[in-house]
Amino acid sequence: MPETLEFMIPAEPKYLKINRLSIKLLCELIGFSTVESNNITLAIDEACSNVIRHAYNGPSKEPIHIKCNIYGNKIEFLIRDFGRKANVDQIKSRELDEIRPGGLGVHLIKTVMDEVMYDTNFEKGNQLKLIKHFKGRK
Amino acid sequence: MPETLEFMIPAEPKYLKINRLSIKLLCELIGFSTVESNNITLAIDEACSNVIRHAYNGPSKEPIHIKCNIYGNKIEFLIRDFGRKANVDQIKSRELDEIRPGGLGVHLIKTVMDEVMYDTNFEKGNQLKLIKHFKGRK
Amino acid sequence: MLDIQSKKVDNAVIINIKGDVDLYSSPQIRKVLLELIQKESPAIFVDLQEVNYMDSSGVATLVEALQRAKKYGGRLFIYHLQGAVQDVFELSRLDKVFQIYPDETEAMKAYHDEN
Amino acid sequence: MLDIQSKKVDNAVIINIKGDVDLYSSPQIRKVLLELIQKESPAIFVDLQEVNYMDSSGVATLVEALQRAKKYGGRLFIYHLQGAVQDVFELSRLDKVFQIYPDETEAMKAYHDEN
Ligand SMILES: Nc1ncnc2c1ncn2[C@@H]1O[C@H](COP(=O)(O)OP(=O)(O)O)[C@@H](O)[C@H]1O
Ligand SMILES: Nc1ncnc2c1ncn2[C@@H]1O[C@H](COP(=O)(O)OP(=O)(O)O)[C@@H](O)[C@H]1O
Repeated sequence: MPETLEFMIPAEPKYLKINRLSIKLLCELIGFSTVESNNITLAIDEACSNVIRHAYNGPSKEPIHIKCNIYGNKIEFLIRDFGRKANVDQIKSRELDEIRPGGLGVHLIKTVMDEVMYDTNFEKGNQLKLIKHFKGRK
Repeated sequence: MPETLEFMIPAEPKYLKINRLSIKLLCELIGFSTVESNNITLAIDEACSNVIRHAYNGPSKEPIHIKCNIYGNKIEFLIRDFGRKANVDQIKSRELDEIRPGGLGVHLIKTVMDEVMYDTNFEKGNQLKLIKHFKGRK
Repeated sequence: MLDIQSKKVDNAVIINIKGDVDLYSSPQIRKVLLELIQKESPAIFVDLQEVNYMDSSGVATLVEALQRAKKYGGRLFIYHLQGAVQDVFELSRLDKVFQIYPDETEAMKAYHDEN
Repeated sequence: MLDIQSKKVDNAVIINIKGDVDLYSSPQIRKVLLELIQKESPAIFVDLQEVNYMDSSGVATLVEALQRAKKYGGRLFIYHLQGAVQDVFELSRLDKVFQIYPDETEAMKAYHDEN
């Protein structure tokens, strides 16, 4: 059984920082380095920003729910929204040599995290599963 | 309808700081002063410490659940545990002129918050309702 | 949300940003930068010393400013990147696209050497 | 969790604490203080400059140390309280029970004036 923490905010950009503070400290507490903790926090924040921008089409009173499951060798984040169903084929980063604003969030998430899975098989909304292994404990 | 945020941690002292960071930033974001935000954070932290020490009889994998409801004139915190039922008559601060270690948590909670209500009418566990009004907007 | 201060030094503008640059606050920086670009400001220096966090919307804002400034021959320098901010540029593979300097002195020197 | 440094200056001991003092970390300070009290250390100075948060378990630990030290005529001085920590002492109405000083110099001066 994992240890579980949960954070729920309305899908408003001003609340994103609350999640960042929680995720960063949690990662540090369970043994990730500062750099790893920063990067994981960035990935979760990008995922939440994408929920606001794409699933809810902008700021919304609907919730973003983050569940953190801590296992012996990894941490798993489940990021759940109740917005528009994502078209998983469309969720992709731009080509990085094509320099233009935007199109970086998905790239950052995929670069930082070890596993990235979109699950759209919910009656309402989507869930993104992100996993990061503890180094040397894969 | 209030805006709602929720935070859930296992009843382990090491996770208390995660809640403190969240509560403090939330209070500042919705317009409380630094001092008010610090004090509210202290009150919530004391309530969570009491859940660990008294409802769960020490650190536990069981959860502490905090629900924050933001209204136009106040913020309401619902702190829920699933531990031993509290005897509400026993939840009281010591006399403050009797200087001794301990017995300060309930005093701090009552001093800082405008309303403090223990609800033990749950099938399992307890809920503490804490309310703080925005100054001048009672 | 962000504290943004700007000052003119000769024909350059130095912008000091304080706070987290994220989906919430990056529109604020975008506004400041686009106003300068509107006026075809020849050199924009962005001091990131007090920025402890930047997400991809912050990076995107700087990319947009860089590209728009280039169109009229304007220059954009960024400096004093904290660890986490430096990392976002590297993860985005934009650390080579921008002119990133350790501090104001180095950024100014690079600008003056160009002219 | 907490970073606790201590050093001896003549017959006094100065303890520097860094971090949040809460239910998680206060047992760590209690251990350090009770060891000094065990040895009947005549003067204990607690520097709280780098403590940004203290809860009632931290305050209780200091009350316990104060009372135990008094029994053998020992002295406990606390100084450099940050705003939030000062507030906890005031809310607990313990700001008059403790000898609280703005900084180390003032605390040392008070101790030497006593002797
Ligand atoms: N949570 C999501 N729901 C639906 N579509 C998404 C989601 N996240 C990303 N996408 C899609 O993936 C694309 C790439 O996302 P991203 O890399 O974050 O860059 P940007 O959002 O700036 O385009 C988006 O344009 C969008 O079409
Ligand atoms: N969540 C709780 N559940 C059950 N009893 C509680 C709870 N919180 C406080 N109490 C009771 O109230 C008393 C006073 O609490 P407090 O002021 O925090 O001081 P302390 O816990 O140090 O005694 C406790 O000793 C305990 O008997």
